[in-house]
Amino acid sequence: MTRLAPQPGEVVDRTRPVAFTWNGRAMTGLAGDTIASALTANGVRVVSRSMKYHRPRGYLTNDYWDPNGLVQVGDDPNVRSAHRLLEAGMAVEAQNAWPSVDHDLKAANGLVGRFLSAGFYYKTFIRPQRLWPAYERVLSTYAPGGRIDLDTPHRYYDKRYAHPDVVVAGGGPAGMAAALAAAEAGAGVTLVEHDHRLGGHLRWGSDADRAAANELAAAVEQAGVEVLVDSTVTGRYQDNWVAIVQRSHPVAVERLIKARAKVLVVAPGLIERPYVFAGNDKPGVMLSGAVRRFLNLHSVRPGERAVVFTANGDGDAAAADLDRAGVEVAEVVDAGAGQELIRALGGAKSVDGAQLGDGRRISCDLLVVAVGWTAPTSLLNMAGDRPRYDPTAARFFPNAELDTVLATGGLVGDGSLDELVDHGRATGELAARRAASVAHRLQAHTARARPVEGDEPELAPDQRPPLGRDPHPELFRSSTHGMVDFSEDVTSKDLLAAAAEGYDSIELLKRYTTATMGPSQGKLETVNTVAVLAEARGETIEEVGTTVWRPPYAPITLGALAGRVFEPVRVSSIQPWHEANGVVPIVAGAWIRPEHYGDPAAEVRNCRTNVGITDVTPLGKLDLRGPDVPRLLEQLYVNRWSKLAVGAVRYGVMCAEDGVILDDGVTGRLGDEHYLMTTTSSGAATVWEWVENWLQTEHPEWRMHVTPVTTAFTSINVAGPRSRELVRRLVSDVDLDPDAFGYMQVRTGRVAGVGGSFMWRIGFTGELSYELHVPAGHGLHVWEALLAAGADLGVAPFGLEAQRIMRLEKGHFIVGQDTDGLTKAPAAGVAGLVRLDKPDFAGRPELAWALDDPTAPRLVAIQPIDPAEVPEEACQIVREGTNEIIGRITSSRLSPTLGRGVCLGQVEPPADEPGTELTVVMTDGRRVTARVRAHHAHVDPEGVRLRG
Amino acid sequence: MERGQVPTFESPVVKQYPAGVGPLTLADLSHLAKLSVRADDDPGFGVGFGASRTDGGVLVCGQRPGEWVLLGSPAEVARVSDGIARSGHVSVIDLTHGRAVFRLTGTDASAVLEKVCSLDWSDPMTPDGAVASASVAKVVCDLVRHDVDGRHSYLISCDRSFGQYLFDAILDAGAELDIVVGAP
Amino acid sequence: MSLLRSVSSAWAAASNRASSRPPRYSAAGLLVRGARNRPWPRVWRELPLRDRYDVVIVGGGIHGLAAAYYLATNHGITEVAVLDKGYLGGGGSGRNTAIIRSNYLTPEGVAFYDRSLSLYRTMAVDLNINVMFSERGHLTLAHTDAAVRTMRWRAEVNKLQGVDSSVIGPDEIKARAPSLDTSSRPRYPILGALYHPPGGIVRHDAVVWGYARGADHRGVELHQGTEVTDIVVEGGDGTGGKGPGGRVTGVRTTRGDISAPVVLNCTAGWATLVADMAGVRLPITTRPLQAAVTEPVKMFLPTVVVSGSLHVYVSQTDRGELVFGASVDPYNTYSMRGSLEFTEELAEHVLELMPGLSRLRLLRQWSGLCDMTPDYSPVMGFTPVEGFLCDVGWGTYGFKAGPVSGEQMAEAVATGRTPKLIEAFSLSRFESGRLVGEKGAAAVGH
Amino acid sequence: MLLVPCPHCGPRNSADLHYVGESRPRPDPAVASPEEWRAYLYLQANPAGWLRETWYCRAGCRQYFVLERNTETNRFRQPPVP
Repeated sequence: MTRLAPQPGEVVDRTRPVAFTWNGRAMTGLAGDTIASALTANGVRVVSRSMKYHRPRGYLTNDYWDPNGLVQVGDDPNVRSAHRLLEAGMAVEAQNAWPSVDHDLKAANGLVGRFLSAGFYYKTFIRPQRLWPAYERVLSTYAPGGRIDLDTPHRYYDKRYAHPDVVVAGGGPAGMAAALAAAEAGAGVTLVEHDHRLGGHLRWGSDADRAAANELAAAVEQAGVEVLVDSTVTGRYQDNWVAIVQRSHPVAVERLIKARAKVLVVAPGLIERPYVFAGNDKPGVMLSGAVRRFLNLHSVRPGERAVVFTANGDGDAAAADLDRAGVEVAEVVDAGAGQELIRALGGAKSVDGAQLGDGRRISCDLLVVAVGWTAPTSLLNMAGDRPRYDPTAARFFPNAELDTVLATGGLVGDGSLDELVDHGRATGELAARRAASVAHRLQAHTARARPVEGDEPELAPDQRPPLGRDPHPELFRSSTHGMVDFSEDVTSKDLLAAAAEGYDSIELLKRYTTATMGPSQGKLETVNTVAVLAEARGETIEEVGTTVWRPPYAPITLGALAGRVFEPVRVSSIQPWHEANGVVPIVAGAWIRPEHYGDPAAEVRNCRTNVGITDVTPLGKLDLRGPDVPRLLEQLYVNRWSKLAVGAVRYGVMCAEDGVILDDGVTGRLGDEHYLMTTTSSGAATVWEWVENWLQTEHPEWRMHVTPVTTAFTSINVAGPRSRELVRRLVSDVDLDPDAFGYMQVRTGRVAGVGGSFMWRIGFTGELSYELHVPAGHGLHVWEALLAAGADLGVAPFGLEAQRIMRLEKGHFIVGQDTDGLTKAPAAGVAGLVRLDKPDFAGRPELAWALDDPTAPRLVAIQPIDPAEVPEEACQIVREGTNEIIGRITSSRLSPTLGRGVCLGQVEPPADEPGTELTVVMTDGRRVTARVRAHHAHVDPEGVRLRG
Repeated sequence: MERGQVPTFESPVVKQYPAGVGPLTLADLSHLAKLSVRADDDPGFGVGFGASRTDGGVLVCGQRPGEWVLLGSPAEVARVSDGIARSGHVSVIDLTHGRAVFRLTGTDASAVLEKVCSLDWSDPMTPDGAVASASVAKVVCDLVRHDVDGRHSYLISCDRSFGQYLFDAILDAGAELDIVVGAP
Repeated sequence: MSLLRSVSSAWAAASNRASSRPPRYSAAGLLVRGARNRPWPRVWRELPLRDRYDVVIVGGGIHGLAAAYYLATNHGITEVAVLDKGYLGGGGSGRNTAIIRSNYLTPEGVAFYDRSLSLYRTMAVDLNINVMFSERGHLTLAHTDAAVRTMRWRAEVNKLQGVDSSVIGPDEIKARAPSLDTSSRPRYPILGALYHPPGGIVRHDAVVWGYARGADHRGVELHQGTEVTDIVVEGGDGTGGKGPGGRVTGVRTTRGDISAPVVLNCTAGWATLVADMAGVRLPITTRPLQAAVTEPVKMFLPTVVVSGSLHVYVSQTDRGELVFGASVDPYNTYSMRGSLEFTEELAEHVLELMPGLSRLRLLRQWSGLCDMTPDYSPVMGFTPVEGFLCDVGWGTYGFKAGPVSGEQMAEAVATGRTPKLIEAFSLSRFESGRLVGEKGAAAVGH
Repeated sequence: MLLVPCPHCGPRNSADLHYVGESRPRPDPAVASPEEWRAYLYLQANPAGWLRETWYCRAGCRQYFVLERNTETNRFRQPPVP
């Protein structure tokens, strides 16, 4: 057992043991432990295997970014074990190791490591080509990482929006001070801390550090700051759209907060940087922060005898902490004084000594390294900043802050605790003042907001005294080569070789070697990679520059990004009846519609012989009012509209400005200045916006209004030879006599007692039919009344499929199915509608030219010679005896009315001539002959039925 | 149903919910009369885009530039509608059957909304009476803050066909805050 | 014809150039060099910029490098400079999701991409670099009847042109990608899919480096960090002698002026800006396309999966990462900063398709610029300015077309004629109104 | 999420709006030559810099309006917030 005696700052609760398993072995930790501290307390040293060489790895940084600490916990892969808190019953397993993390067969790769330099795979497995798939299968078994359990349910992940004045990313001393000062200045503040507690590096520091942290944290809570721990600002996007992922939440598994921050304060502190030297990835080599967290937070002994290589106060402090905890410190190697660390000695699984620059070999099982920091400038990069390297301080610094993105803390400089807190406070005050300016501007410009007093305050100037920069030796690589990217198994030697081959810009080097591409995304590796490249090019780090840090700042689960999945669905008022009566539904856009009720062919036959009713509520409906409606209709439809009488309905085709058919439908004139336009179901929203666009941008002078009323009405089509009889039974105030209410007419009246209903006689199905539009709050009532009143007439519901069959029998095309993205009006067989005598309408020039175009494919009705053949939709039509495509079947069904296959199709001239025999290639490759018909209609081309 | 008899109004919210009492409620008010009035200039409502006003039992909302939405009982809405000045081009469209309307009431009402809508619900940005339109759980809605007895309350209306979906989506969002379905 | 004149001068120059044969990549090479600690030579040379070339290619991505490679290889034209304002392959070539396929909708599209696929198939040997072509099959899911119809349309056109595509049902889909939820759910049921066995993924960077290395070895000069600031045109109708009727005499760059009778615009994202320099207007708007990658997990997704309705495409690399893409961003911009909403929608849609992935973590997102044309087809070939050619407008499908585009553009430059394979993609179609019908299938075309 | 300064509602998330595209005058269709008409249909300026463009406030005020945005920075000409 390597648990120390109680330490003054420990966060573990010794009264609460927590049982868990490691690779199936039962172990016990303490409440407050991370998985890492619990494993270490149980004597585990090797926690993972590296990606390429399967080298044994132990904890290096002992924090979220530890490249060696990824484990599988239950169904959760790639869990950061030095960050995730231990929970009772956790099943923790090592990843990337077979058969076990202690004995991994793929470690054999390490033996041939000198041949597997970075990018080696580009240079081999080239010949023979046919073997590559086999190689690939083997290589892919080397994919690192955990495993996905495909049965993982999508649990309650959640999201919310927020509009805070100030978001502070980072709960260390500067971040806490900033949050506190901003809140005291009256700002609404959200403070986000990646770790489980506020405090940052103070938490594993001295007694005074901890006291200061506790005091600040208490003050922050007191000031009303919203504190989110175990949470991360994962990105800063356009206009301060800030993503915060909350990993600990009382209700949700995780919650993504999308905050429009008026000001973002970036205070992530610094990330300790590894040192490149031979053996630097052996278990037992740790950074100073790792050691101090083990000792001071979790009271865990990371080793028995330590060598400490230190270039700064943190290294010195680690040595002191080790000594105090009773770990023998064999040697403190002072890098600042020019002493060197050459290599870590020992076998693959543990360190057993350190070789120093003076040649001495000192035995140890813990080699502590403290050579400086990486500034995680990600959030500033996302705001457009490009960091600059300062050789004196041996790290990158932000270059220029935005007005509403401020930085504080270690990211921008060094200082005593007081200095950091002062800078944080000054930043918080500035943030609050700038947020007030932004809030004023927002409120003043927002229509619904409370009127705001006075002029917008000037953006407060930045008068913060800058933090100093402590000199620090530039220590990146020793005289030996070692690991630069631990996650990707990329060494400094690999980088030098790649640079020598010509991959000598930072981006090319990164791409070729995959350095910085692994799970820690460069947080540990970038600066060392840049340093090695600078060495290769004989340039300075500043000249080489750095790579762009891309979001997210920390990996984020797909669950959190998805949150609750909102998928709106639309239903008509009749939906409860459909569901209670055996409907087979179909999803059409957001609509759930009746596809059929068991037998679409029977539904068709019933419509053709008796009467059927179908729910067509999704049909788009636009209420048009005003004296200038006819001008709009002339503008949008290709055909003539000026002489539409009150009570009349007309079919129209709309084209886009390129002449391609956009939509079609009928529009009826309900009153002098009142029209109802119908659109296709899928085109309803597009047409509405199209109308608004014309009215607002091209013709604001037209006096008319458009209002979408699609679901203000429940729409029911009553179709079949007995439809008039059925409608007559429910309508008393409209004369249904065909002479009084003829084909393509509209009437207003009461249906089954429901006033304000429209009925129009149109015939998409080719039958005598009445389309009833009744106020939606009574739609179900009317539907049930129709069924009750027509029982003796054989009334039965029909669905979308029966409707599609009947319209195909009648030869009516469907926009988007029988037409496509290139079909102009003449090609769809409606050339006769296009009225070029109108000086202007949408698409007019293209249509004028298209009318003269003899080459465009035409839509024609087609019937296979063999009536039993029913080509599938999209079967191709080819020139006989060749594979040359001259058309395709766009719609096809077995007609229940005719007992044969009927089709619509697009065919290139001259094959569109009636009587032409076409070769249709069936999906099974057979070729069948079909004939072009003279009319689009297969059934009742004269229109006797629908005009009856 | 006898011919000529006016049937009862069917709400788009057809599911049955146990009626509850609590500090946070969602109620279905889809039966309210809704009238959209379109005009270039204010036809005498005395309220502009983004604001609302109560006229007797009718809530008059400046819903969009040139559009006012009236909410209330049919009789009251008719009374206000009859008084509209008809000079210039004015359109009056009855949307009673076209829109679902819900009322979300309670101290936590804003907390529910901020889970499903990106607008800023703070007092300065959305004071009592404020009118806006926005996406709620991915459905475009008209929203009015219309406090009741000093408690936050919002009227949310959407296209009727989305009514059931949206009602359930708001209940889902409010579940962690113990939302209950209130009486209309 | 000036182009042909330049060919003959190039022949002469090529024959004068002493070409040193580079060391070949092979396992044996790795062993020998590993054992002897002998480094590999530079993959391409670093050379001073000269003031004259026969052909200047603007854009050092796959298209530009492939054009240079085929100019040298197929036509012996080696007095060629490829200029890139950044580093080779740093634009769309390095930002795409590396999917290749040929299951297009139109006969001209199918023929074109099929040629590209065949070049990809032999690329490792041809270029002597392992581009890791993983021919793992490509599934385009259909969630609606209309989508099934479009899939069948593509399959039928493909079959007639000898391209392996078919429509398969949910059971076979499940067998090919067990992580997909093929149950009959209410919202986005998987009704069928277009299955295209030859589709797959390639290591995109290796393709760039392979063409660069191949072109360099044949005498082409590659100049990184060299930004073209102007194209010099004489005799044109527009201001400064640019525009239709003019002819190209060279380019100005941040590293000096170059005279050249032929300038080839192979840029993506900046195609209109480069064409503007010559006074040529293009039917293009620039939109970012975003992509993202997850942390690695053990292999579970053996094919490429695309859903047009859900705007998502996904594949798992040999490294175990899931690579995702979506459709282009909703507004024009040259900014390449990613958005949060892209990742949110992506996650929603991926979990809709594969509900078991909620614990998978997104590691990195990025974006690249796409030049969108009105008909989702490229603009290739000659322009109204003599000597100025374009290979642009590649939308979201430029990577898969790289090899064939280079090959065809090289032929156009060398012969002065538009090759048949790219006739349908000429700029003049936007004047005659004869657009290509690819739009129907390309809502998400990966 | 881009914040679009709707002149009616105030600043709104771009997800609430529909991007229409570059604002261009429509030629007179009665007299436009094929070249002019197709230039209107297909050729856009696509500048890297300031662009005049049309947006539709789909989820909000349902108004079409023209704004100027820099396509390299995505900043609008009127001071965006924040």
